[in-house]
Amino acid sequence: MRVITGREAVREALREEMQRDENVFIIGEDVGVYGGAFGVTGNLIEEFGEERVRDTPISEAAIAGAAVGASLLGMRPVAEIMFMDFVTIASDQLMNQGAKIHYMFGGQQNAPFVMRMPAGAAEAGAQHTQSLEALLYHIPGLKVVMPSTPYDLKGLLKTAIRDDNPVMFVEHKKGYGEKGEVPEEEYTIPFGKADIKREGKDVTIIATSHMVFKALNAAETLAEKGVDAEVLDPRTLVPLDMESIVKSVSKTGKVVIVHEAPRRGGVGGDIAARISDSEAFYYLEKPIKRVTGPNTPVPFSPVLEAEFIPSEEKIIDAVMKLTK
Amino acid sequence: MRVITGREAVREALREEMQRDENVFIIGEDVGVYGGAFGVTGNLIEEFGEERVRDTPISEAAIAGAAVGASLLGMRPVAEIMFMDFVTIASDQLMNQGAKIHYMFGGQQNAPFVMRMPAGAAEAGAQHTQSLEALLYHIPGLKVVMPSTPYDLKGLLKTAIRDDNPVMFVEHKKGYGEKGEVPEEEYTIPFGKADIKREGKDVTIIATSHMVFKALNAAETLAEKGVDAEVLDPRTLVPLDMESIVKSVSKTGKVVIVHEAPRRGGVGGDIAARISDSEAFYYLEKPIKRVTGPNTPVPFSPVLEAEFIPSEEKIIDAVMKLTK
Amino acid sequence: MELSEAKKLKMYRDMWRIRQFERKVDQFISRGDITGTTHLYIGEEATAVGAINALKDEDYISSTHRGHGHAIAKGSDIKEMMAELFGKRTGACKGKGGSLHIIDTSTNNLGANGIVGGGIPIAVGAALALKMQNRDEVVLNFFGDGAMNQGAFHEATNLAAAWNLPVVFLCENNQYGMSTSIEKAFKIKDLAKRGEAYGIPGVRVDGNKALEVYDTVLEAAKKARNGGGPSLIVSETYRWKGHSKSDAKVYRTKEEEEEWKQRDPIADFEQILIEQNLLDEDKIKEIKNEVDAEVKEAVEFAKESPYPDKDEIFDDVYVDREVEL
Amino acid sequence: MELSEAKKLKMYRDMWRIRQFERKVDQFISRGDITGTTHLYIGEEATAVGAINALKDEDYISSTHRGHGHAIAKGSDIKEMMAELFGKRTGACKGKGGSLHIIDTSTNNLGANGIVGGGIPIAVGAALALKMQNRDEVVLNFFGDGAMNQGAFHEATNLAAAWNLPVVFLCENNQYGMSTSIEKAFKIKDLAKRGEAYGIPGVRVDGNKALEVYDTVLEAAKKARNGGGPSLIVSETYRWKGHSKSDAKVYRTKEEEEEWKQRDPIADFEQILIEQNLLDEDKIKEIKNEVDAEVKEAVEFAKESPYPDKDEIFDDVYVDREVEL
Ligand SMILES: Cc1ncc(C[n+]2csc(CCOP(=O)(O)OP(=O)(O)O)c2C)c(N)n1
Ligand SMILES: Cc1ncc(C[n+]2csc(CCOP(=O)(O)OP(=O)(O)O)c2C)c(N)n1
Ligand SMILES: [Mg+2]
Ligand SMILES: [Mg+2]
Repeated sequence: MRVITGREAVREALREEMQRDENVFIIGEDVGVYGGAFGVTGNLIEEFGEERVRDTPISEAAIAGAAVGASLLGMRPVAEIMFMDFVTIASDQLMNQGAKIHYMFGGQQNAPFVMRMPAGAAEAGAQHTQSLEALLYHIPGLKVVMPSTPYDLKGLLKTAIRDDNPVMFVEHKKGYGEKGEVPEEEYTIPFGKADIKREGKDVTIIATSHMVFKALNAAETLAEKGVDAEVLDPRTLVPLDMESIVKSVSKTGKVVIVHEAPRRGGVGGDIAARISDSEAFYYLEKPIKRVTGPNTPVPFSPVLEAEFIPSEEKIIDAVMKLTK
Repeated sequence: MRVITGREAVREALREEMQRDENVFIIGEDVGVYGGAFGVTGNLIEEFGEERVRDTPISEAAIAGAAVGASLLGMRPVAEIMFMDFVTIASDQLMNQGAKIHYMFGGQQNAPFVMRMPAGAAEAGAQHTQSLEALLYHIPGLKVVMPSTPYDLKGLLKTAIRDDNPVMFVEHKKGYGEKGEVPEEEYTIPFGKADIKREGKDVTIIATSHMVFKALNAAETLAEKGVDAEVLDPRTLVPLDMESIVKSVSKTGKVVIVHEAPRRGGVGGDIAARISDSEAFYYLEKPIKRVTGPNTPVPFSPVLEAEFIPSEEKIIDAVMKLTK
Repeated sequence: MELSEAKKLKMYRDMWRIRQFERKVDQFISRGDITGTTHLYIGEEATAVGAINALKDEDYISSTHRGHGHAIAKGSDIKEMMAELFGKRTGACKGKGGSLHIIDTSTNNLGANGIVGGGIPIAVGAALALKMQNRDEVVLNFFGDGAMNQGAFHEATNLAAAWNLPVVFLCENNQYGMSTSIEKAFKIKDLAKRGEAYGIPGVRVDGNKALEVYDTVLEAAKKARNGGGPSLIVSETYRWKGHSKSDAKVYRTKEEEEEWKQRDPIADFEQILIEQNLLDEDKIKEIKNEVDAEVKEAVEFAKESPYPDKDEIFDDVYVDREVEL
Repeated sequence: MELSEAKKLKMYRDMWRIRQFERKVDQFISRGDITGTTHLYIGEEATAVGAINALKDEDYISSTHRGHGHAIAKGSDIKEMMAELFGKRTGACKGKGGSLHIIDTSTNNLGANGIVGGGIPIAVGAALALKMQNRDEVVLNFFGDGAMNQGAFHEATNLAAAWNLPVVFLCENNQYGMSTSIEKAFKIKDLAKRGEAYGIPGVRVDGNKALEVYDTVLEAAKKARNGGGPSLIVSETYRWKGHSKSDAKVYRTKEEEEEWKQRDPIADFEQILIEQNLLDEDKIKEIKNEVDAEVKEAVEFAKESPYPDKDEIFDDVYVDREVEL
């Protein structure tokens, strides 16, 4: 099968959905001739014009609000926040408006928009590197998608754009350069279906976003050490595929959860708590371990940033401690 | 001992700290002659004047930013966000600025300010009722305090004002009317020390903020049913007193965590995960249960709001299921 | 455009409907029959009614925490509104919204909003949709003087100006944001000056004169409809009541209140209609009686309606219910 | 206030220090020796140097993502700055901050900032502290044209105006926010007009003329110092380089770039100093050599300095380390 990058996968999803539905449009900072801060929107402006690939002033609250408002009238905005860290500025529109409109108006109104947000540590210090999915995960009314591979990025973004709810779409900057197989034919990926990226029987590694690649590498090394790890990628956090998680954990009896965001209050804690409070509780042989970013801001210095990001070694270590 | 309300307790803490340190001042909407939306600042403006009890325009980002900025020059601002829901508007200043200044400037600079935020469901619908502590709990660099009783409100607020870090101080609107014993003499309460509000041996109920009162009532009913519940109030979420929690859980072997915020991504999940990954794991007889708000926005209708807020019955139910 | 007689009478009636609805709500609030927080529109009726009647029915509005008046003027059923305030299942939002979120979307009301200024970016987004869809409608966006100091106002107004969107920004300057007077919250006196900062017209209008508001909004809406872009209108008015029920109004004087009450927007419009021979004492009495009967009916409907079932708490979180709860 | 000869020469030297520092950084960035994102100040030197030299040493500044120039002009040690960019422990922020957070607080720099507009409310808070402490200092707050459309700008500027705080708002209008020209981001052409919206003076100044910037900031700072409240200054300038390293600059023309380069702020100031007989060719050469040597030394210092220990990641999260990590 054809191999493309994560960046191309996102762009293809945008292009195909814009071709399919004239209500789909892109709104964000420098998404036009600049092609997006990470080159994601690329040359889409040439195909779709300025009206549908809309460069905005540096106004994240207005970007989010415009997406909410346009969605109320039947448009399908795909908004971009240049770095996920800036979601703080848009968060009133996302958390208090977009997320709640359907509910507080008693179902009279939908707000079908997508907010794309590049996340993750990639050399830029405390305010340009965060993975803030836990904030969105906590707000009822939002769906939260966090894909890893090019295949998932494309299929899930297409689903997100067709979804009738506000969808928070968290991309990892390092995922833009990752390559993977993506079919030429059109496909979508349903929300709420985890993907077992590697089957195994000794331990379940639940990894999100770019950590999936680390987990897969770790699993190879673990295999050499005689440990057969299953790598489960939830792909969507809201809804979360607890069924697949419980099934995997019931098989392996051991769990390591890996995410890049700081541990305290990260989604890993919630997932761990949900596992412990499921049928899987009685299969759990060992405490659920979390391999995450530390409870610190992301430091700039390359050596410190490398220490921040969960490494394959740390994953291997956590697994070995559980399985020894 | 003298009995006062939560409202009075907060006001006393403010008054005493303003008397003690001339750098302490109040900044927020309608904190002056109006006395605060919930009457908390009351008549403080009469004693301290407009300069130290500062009414602002309706500009939450500026309120938070002004607190951050003033703190850099040695002031001790106590800022108020009228409803915690509006923290979304201030969150860039809190999460990306205040929380990270000490770290990203390599320890050169402190930002010692307090942000007071009334939280909790009290009849006002989806945008005026949230308990958003989980968002703050996830951001390294912030301390998060969530008191229940008048005694704790006063003692912890005094500590917060003297703390050299940004402190997020989450009050519950319903806690303003609760009465409790508060000594005349000055006292402070250290951060990171949970309070066992009721000793018991059969189950540990960990409850935050106004849920502490519900848990205590539930414990009384449970006692009648022969179940001896320990009620543990963490009081501060960052830092969290895991030592006391582990000790209690190791004794009882069963845990119910109660908070008002929606379950998904609430602090309860993280606390549960931390318990499960502590020495207490091997004492845990049953899965850790969470009694929380549902994963919905807070509905307006009184009957639905009552359904949203964790009730004594639900707590009792959860405990009975664990202990039977 | 000359207003028809029928429309003038409808406007007069709507002003009364707002006032009497609000008075009733006020009673229920103080008795505790209606729970929660409510912000009454009494004293500001000319702004909502003048402005909204300058629109076509298909035009959109976006409203605020003080939104009952806008909703009524835009055509919401007051039975459903009252039921909403009582938290009943028959309410406009099935009881889920309450006063702060009271809307009937079928009237093209984009939403009341509990967040001061929160509706402004949404209104702009709706105007963007109208433009992209090559539609003829405009959005009339209400917000308060207090909201003008929210970042959301700034970002959204600039965006609408830069993109020439069909939206009319209508600031209801009732002189206070809660207890904070415009003198305290602004250094400028004329809030309409802010239009210039975005390159759009900014005009002040006497918000207690329904016809002045009407004319001004009519012109701004026309401009917006014809591709002329947004305008800012500042409608000077006053809320007679406290900000919400717990307000002791210590921040303003009785004299000031009295002065403004002398400038009652309903009395003012009534006088004009009397002079135009559209109203006389009998007709006034008739209208008032009809309005009172309508409000009474709304109250009965609200009281008799059932509360939602507990389980309805789980409805409408997502369009597709299957998401885990 | 007439500038002393010594100060003029210091300003000239500082402009060179900024330019040569940035050129070196540019090299290291393209080679990958410096990681991450950096925003160079080349072409805008007259603004930082003109503005900061109009301050007293004890005055504060608050800076932006494009902050190297501000930091150098305010007196940061360029050794520590270069080490910071290399992520070394000897850096101004122990390597924790990098380009986006480069400051030396001992120079009363309140912070560079990775959030566009994020520093504005902080600057206003600092000005509030100065006022409450009855101090004599002022805050000079730098931000870009792009930042002017952030809600934070609006809320903070209004607050400073309403409270008459000692802050000077200095917008560095380099014509673009990343790829977005001011023509696209604003409907207005003269950004200084925004001052009026808050009731404060708004003036434009040629940002490539150090002495014009100096004079304008001097006056605004004096006003602020004397209780006259804030001003808005828009300094018109241009960044010669791309926004950051990955910028192909497709959004502007070569001609436009050339035009602005003709208006080189250093050449302009140099010419003035030559005319004033403060500089001649020899002196210029001497200064350039000294600056190059200083930059070279900074690079050596940075390269030779050690990286932080891994464990230092846990330092400085809280002032009191005992909090659980
Ligand atoms: C963002 C935000 N801040 C504060 C509040 C609390 N609050 C509700 S209404 C109000 C006053 C609003 O003033 P204005 O915009 O002038 O409208 P008015 O009430 O005068 O109609 C305040 C402070 C809020 N709801 N939202
Ligand atoms: C809130 C926010 N939005 C977007 C960005 C990404 N970004 C960094 S610099 C920049 C352009 C800023 O333009 P301007 O304020 O004019 O400053 P300049 O770079 O031109 O000096 C953008 C969009 C950011 N850092 N913060
Ligand atoms: Mg008002
Ligand atoms: Mg710029």
